[in-house]
Amino acid sequence: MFEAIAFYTFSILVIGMFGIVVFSKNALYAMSALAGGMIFISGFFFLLDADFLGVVQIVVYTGAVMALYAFGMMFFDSTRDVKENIKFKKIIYTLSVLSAIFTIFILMAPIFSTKIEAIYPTLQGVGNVQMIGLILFTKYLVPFEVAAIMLLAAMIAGIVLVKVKMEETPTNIEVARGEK
Amino acid sequence: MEHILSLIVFFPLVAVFFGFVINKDSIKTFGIVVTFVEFIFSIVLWIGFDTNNAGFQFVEYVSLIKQFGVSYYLGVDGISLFLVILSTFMTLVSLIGLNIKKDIKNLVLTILFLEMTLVGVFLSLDMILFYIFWELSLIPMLYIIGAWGSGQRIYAAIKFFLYTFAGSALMLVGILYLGYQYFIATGTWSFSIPDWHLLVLPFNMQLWLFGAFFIAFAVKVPMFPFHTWLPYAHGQAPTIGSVLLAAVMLKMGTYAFVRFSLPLFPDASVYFLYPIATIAIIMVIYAAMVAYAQEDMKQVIAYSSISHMGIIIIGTFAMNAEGITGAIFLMLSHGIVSGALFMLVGVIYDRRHTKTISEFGGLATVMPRYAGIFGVMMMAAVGLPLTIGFVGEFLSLLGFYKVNWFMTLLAGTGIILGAVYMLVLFKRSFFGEVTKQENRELKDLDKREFAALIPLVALVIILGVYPKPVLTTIDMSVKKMINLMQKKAVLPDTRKLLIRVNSVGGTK
Amino acid sequence: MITLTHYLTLTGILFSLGIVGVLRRKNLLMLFFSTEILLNAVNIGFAAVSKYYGDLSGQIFSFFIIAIAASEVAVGLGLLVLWYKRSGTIDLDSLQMMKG
Amino acid sequence: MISPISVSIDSLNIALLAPMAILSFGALAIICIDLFAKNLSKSFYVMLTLLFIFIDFTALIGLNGPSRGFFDVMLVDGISVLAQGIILISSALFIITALSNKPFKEFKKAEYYALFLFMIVGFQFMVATDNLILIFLGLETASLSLYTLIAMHNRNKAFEAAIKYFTMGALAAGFFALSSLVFYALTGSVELSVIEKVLNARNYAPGSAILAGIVFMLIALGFKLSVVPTHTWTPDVYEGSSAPLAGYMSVVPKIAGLVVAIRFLDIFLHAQIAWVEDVLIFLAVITMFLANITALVQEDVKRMLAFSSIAHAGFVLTALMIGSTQANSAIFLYWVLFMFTNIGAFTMLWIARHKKNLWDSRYQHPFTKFSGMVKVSPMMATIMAIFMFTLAGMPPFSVFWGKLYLIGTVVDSGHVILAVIMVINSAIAVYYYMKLIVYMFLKDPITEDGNIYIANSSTPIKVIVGITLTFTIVASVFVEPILGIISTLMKSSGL
Amino acid sequence: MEKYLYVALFAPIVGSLFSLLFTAKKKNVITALVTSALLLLSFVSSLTLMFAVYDGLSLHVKMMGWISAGNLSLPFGFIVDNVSVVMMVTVTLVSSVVNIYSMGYMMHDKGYNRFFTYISAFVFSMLILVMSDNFVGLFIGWEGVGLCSYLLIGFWYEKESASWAGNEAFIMNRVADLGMLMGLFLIYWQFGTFSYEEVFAHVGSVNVGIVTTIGLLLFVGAMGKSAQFPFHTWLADAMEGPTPVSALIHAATMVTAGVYLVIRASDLFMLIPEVGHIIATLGAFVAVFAASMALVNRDLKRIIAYSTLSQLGYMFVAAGLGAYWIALFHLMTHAFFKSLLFLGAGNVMHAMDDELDIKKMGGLFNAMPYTAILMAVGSVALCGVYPFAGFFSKDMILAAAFNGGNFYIWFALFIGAGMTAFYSFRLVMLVFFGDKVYKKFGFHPHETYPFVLWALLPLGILATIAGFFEHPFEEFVTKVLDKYEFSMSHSTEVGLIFLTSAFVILVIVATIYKYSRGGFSKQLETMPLYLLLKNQYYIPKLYEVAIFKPYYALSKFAWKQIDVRIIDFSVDLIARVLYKSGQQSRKMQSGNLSDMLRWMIVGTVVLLALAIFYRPMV
Repeated sequence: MFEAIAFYTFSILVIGMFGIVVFSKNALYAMSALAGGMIFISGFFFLLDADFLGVVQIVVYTGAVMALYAFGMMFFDSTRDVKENIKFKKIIYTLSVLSAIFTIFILMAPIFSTKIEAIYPTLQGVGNVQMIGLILFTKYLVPFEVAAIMLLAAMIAGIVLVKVKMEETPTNIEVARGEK
Repeated sequence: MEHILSLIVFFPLVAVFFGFVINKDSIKTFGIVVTFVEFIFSIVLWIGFDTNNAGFQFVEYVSLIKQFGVSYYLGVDGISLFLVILSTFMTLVSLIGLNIKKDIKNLVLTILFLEMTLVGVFLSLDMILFYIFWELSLIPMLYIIGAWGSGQRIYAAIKFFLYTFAGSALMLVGILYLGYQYFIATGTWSFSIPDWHLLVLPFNMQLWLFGAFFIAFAVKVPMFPFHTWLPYAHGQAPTIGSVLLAAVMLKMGTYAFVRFSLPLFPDASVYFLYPIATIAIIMVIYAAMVAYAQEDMKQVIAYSSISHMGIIIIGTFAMNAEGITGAIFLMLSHGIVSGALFMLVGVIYDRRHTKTISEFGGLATVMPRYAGIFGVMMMAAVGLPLTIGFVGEFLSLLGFYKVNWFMTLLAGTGIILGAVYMLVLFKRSFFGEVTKQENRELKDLDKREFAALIPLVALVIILGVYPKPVLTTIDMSVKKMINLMQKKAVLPDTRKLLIRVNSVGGTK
Repeated sequence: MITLTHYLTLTGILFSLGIVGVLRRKNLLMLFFSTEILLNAVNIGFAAVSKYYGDLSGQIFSFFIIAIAASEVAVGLGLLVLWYKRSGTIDLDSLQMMKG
Repeated sequence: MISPISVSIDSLNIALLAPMAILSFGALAIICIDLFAKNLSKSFYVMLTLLFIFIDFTALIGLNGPSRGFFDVMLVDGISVLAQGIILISSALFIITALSNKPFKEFKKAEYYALFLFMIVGFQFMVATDNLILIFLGLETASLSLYTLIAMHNRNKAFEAAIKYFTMGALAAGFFALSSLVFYALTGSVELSVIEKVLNARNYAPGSAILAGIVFMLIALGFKLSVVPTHTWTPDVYEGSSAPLAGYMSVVPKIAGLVVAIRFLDIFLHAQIAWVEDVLIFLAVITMFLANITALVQEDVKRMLAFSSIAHAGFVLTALMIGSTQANSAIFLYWVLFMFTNIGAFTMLWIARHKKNLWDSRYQHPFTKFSGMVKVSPMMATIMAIFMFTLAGMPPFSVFWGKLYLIGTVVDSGHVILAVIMVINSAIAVYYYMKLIVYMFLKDPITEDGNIYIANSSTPIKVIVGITLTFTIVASVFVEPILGIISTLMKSSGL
Repeated sequence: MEKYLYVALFAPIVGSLFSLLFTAKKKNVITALVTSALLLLSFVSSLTLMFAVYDGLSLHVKMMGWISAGNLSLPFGFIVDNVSVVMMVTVTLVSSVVNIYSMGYMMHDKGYNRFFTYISAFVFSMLILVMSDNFVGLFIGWEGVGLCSYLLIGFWYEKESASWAGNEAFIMNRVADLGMLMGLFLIYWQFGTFSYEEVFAHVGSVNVGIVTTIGLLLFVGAMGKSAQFPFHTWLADAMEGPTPVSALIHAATMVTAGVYLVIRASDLFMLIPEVGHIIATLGAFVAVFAASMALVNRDLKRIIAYSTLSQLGYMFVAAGLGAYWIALFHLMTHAFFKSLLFLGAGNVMHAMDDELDIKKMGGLFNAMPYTAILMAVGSVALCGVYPFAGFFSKDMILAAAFNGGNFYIWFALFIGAGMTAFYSFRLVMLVFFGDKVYKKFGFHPHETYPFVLWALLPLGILATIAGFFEHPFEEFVTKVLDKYEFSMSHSTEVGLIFLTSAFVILVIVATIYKYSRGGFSKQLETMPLYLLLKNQYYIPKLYEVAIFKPYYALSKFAWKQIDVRIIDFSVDLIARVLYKSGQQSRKMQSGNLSDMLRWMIVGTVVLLALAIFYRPMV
């Protein structure tokens, strides 16, 4: 019962938050809603006995990612309402509806099997974090290291990109716009 | 003598590499020397050719991709021997007659490259190798037409290239499919033609494969209604391009019919005999009519080529030794004659920079020698006996008569209509008073032009009077091929037809 | 009783929301937000399936997806900053130099 | 409670990891060197990178046959080795082009080389596993590095390209994740081998879900392979990035994507799900057609080549659909041959790179730029023409053999109509390749100055062109051994 | 004797090649001398051969192989027998005379050397035609003479009408040649050979239908060469050529090739009397038809040309009725007197500065008496007045027609004979007698060179006396050809001869009387019949309107409409459609990131829809 209440509550909250992210005209609202949504998602993780994930979700997403976004936001000065010139609305609506229907239709179907044995079963009495650690450093050692490389690369990339000096004046862009 | 075929194929290519370092001023002489040596090689080939052996001779075989059955496989028989000689000879002659100063080095090297591909097409016994040369020959011709042509040259060059390339696209599928059939039948891949000759294909498959090959060949020949690239290509190409195009490249299509379509798909060939003959008749008559209506000298000859190719097709699909031998001989004769005619038009074009017939008139008065040679070639083109043109045309029609007399009659109208457009062309440009001031000052043929044309005239007469050594050599291989067709035919009707058209007597 | 289907349905809804965002957003930053939603939606699914099967692979996958999302943000924001410095806007209609 | 786990070093099969480890070490080394010694010459970095790639290659050569390691996460089989080989060779060819005549800022930065090496590592991981997680990680590592490499070209167009590529990549990543989720939900595993087993056991039901999973994966991989309709980034990104990088992108990410696609689709092709075949044929055909007809109207050579590489991908897709050993061999043969030619062609554009756009405000290499090139720079024109003819599948140059084998495979599998469509497409394609040749050979020169066409050339780049050209021309000789190697490796990996 | 054969055959071509060297050079008498000498040599050799043949020789040589393919093995073979040798002698004799004559006639022509080249080449071709031992060899000569005829008709190529006439002659002959070629094909596939000997040996054992077809097809060829209706128009137009050419080619030799063919293939035609009947009927028709056109024509040469046509009709009657030796005999005598007439006409033209209108002449007898005499002799011979050559041969034909019971043919020929008499003497009267109209037009006629006249003398003599060789000739040629048996009584024959002769002489006298009184009134010229005849029954016009112009229009249509508008257009259309669709598909690349993402999602949605709704049969 508790699970159901929690699920529905979180669901509504998350959908609402993400709805704001998608439909809001204000970037700040959108970002705040996104951050909120992330936090509520961690609620699901806790519900699903994935404590470690829940923590990571809050720390990484809400802590790091959203902070990054916030910094970016400051840089872009996006407190104003965003004017979006949306064309072909009908197409967008059709596509949105269709993709939603198909995706949900497929995921709603009972696709899971009951006969499957877990390959890396959760052991009774062992904490989630412990289990994760165990698997992460045996089975998923290589992916873990690759993730490290990826993060390193992303870091270097971020630094390099921001460091880039301007070579061309923005006139080309003006020209390109003028052509329209 | 063991590797003479490789030598013949690749000697011009090697020469191209040497040619890169040669100075512009000497490149034409270089080209002539190379093509002359090449011509000598081909003559040596003829001398060494065993005229009692109907099979492939001087065979060279190197496996290229074993797994996939692709090999480097060359050989020559009576059918291809003279087409090789024709290629080397016409290249030589056209180079002698060359009168272009612009980018001469590129041109000469391109022509040498072209020569390699032409010879390669006729000597390849591996289908993939054949396809390689077949496609490769388009590149130099594209360059020649596009770079040295006139007016609409780029349009003409692109049209030529795309049309022929697209045409042969389906053939590639056909080749691969046949290779696969061979694989199914024997467990090994092979694209070699002698191997394929052993392959007996079911009738339905023959039909499809015949169709796939047909389009490629038909575009090349060119057969109605795939012919429209030809007038453009000829109209815009420089003289040397037209000469090689008409003299050798068109023959690739008809050669391929003889070499592949007939022996590989005997039943389909017989099945499609009448439709193809109908197309050929349309070619003969229709092209002759269109030629008659032309206002440009070169276009007349271009369309006349189509008309003559129609006769070649008729002869090929006569399915008897007379017709096929005649068709092959007609390929040679048309090569020489149309080549010569294009050179002749080139001569006047060099002087007047126009090919419009109405610009001329009375040329016989100012350029009698030119008119004489033109006249000889014209007569050869209309198939006057004792010129080279008669033998092939006569044999082709003779052969087809056994298949169907009425169609032969229709195709035979080619000799009338051919006379119509040729004589009218001759009359309009050579006869009458000299009306244009520019034409009064024209110079008759110079030494260079003579040197190029006289051998052609000589050949036209010599082979017209004594074609026998050539004919017997061709005939031998053709008979072998017809035997093969009879053996391979899966339908009794096919065999019956082959026996009927190859025997004398009992005509209705 | 909340079953796996509930969670997967939620995943579908959230994923679709993300798609809708991708479809209609013209502001690059907010477009990036939408892609985050996509990944988060999948994360819920993984965690749910993981629970259902009692298998940890799903959680591990989620874990790595979070890492990937973080790296993407780093690179994406870098690019965005760069573009903003150039053009003074992060509207994606400004990215129209190349077309055709 | 957890019992202690003991793992023997042998069972890890460290050799499998060695190639990636070497490059990762190399990347770190480059960064460290940069910390201590500033202003090192770019030739130093290039050579260092080349050195690491070489070592990597030697480490790779020892590997063959399918072997797993690191708790079965790593899977190095024949196609993996082949793909890694192709990736490394292209990388080596690419990095040398950095030694251009004109200075470019990105090549002065150590980060460029580090990111480049990271990218290779990412691709190598991507092909050396059948675990979706590792595939995803490899993919992202490589992609993120690649986005940066593009952006580092430091032109407005480069940024635009990087952002477009990145955004679409992010969406594709979402689809990849969703597809993984679907299969995880279906089978409880993220390893392709297990997925296959479980699906087999479940008799491939429920159909819709499996197909949906395939769809999401197709979109995600299709993005990498530039399959219609996820191909839209390709021309813009190629146009925005530097020429050699564009050439690199048309080869390496695609081969990595192809390997994943081969592994993934193999499951369903084995099960003979007709839907997969049909959809792949459908995608291949529209990819070929759309790319080809759009390429017809391009005004810029680089953009034309972009569409051409989409079309080539469509070509290869047909073999993907067949999924036999022969077909997979055909893919690799085609790709090896295509690699040399395409890199050669893009390098030629790189050589012709100059500071300002001279003939078009937008394009660096409009067709008009090459007008009459044969008159002012005959050698260059001829080489370029050979590359164009090769891409067009003109015999006897390299790609022709690939095309031949590929179409042969398609014919063997009984898809004759598809083969016909393929050849029709290659006939259409001839037009746009020929357009460049027409400009180069048949039009009058636009400039007297032949140097404009070799403004950026240097000896190393010439060597690259020489290597690719040689390979392209005398491919007839190489095809047999290459095909031998490919077939051996392919058979050993049982695909 | 073989060497005589080769000498006779190749001497002319040697002469031709020799003078070919000079064609582009200035006039050089040596060409004329050499060719004349060689033609004479050929004549002498032919004569020698004739005597040898008379002594029983029959020469059959195979010089060398020519074509061999499949079952066909075709050599260059030559045969000298009683028939061919007659032709050889006739041809070489007339050609020698013409050649010598031309030395004077062409004296001032700038194409002097060229002329002799052509003439000798013609003789060579003609000899091949008559000497060949197979049908294809005959066809070689057949085409060869056609070519030379073309070249010689169009000899004065500056003249539009000349080159047009040349083309007409060549093309019309080609039409007929096609028929002949078809006949040859049929022969080959029936007999497996082209050799006369073998074909005739087996012809009896072959289905009559096939033989009939062969006969008809061969006759189509003969019709073209001998300008029988409806191919007759070229011959009149061929008069554009120099007059010696008309004499040699278009009177004495080439046009009779058709008759020769029928005679040569008599073994074949004998089996198919129905075809023979058709030939005879057509011949009779042409005899009258052509003569009627000659009645009103004012062109000196055309009159003689129509007369030639008419006489060819006579020959075909004989040949068609199986009286082969008579046909051959008339062929020979006709050669003599007709070439004589033409050459005489040439003299007149020369004197009159190439004026051809006989109404502008008159009273030329004083100026050129020898020519007038020679032409009168020729005319009398043509009319068939005893004892001139024409009498014997022509009356024999009439007799043969009567004998076969074909009275309508006989009657036609009888009328034709009357017409012949009329137009011949109309011509003689208008040209040589009466008022000297030419003075009005400022001509100064004069007699030609003596050597020219001397050269004509042999012809004049032969035209006079050749008839007396009737019996030796019959005996000579019937060794090869079938004898023709007259079944009617001798008295009927004599009666017929008297009837015809009387009629002819009556007409002649009447003509002379009428024209010495100033001829017919002008009003006659407005009569419809006159106009019909004057316009040659409107047949040339008909050809122009019904064949030439439509053909040209159709050709233009084929080119401009079908080739360019339809075929080429549809080819280009494919390219254009592709290019246009490229421009459309290009719009997909809008460059806008949103659109790119949307395309991606469109793809997803479409594929998902397929995943859900599309279930292929496995």
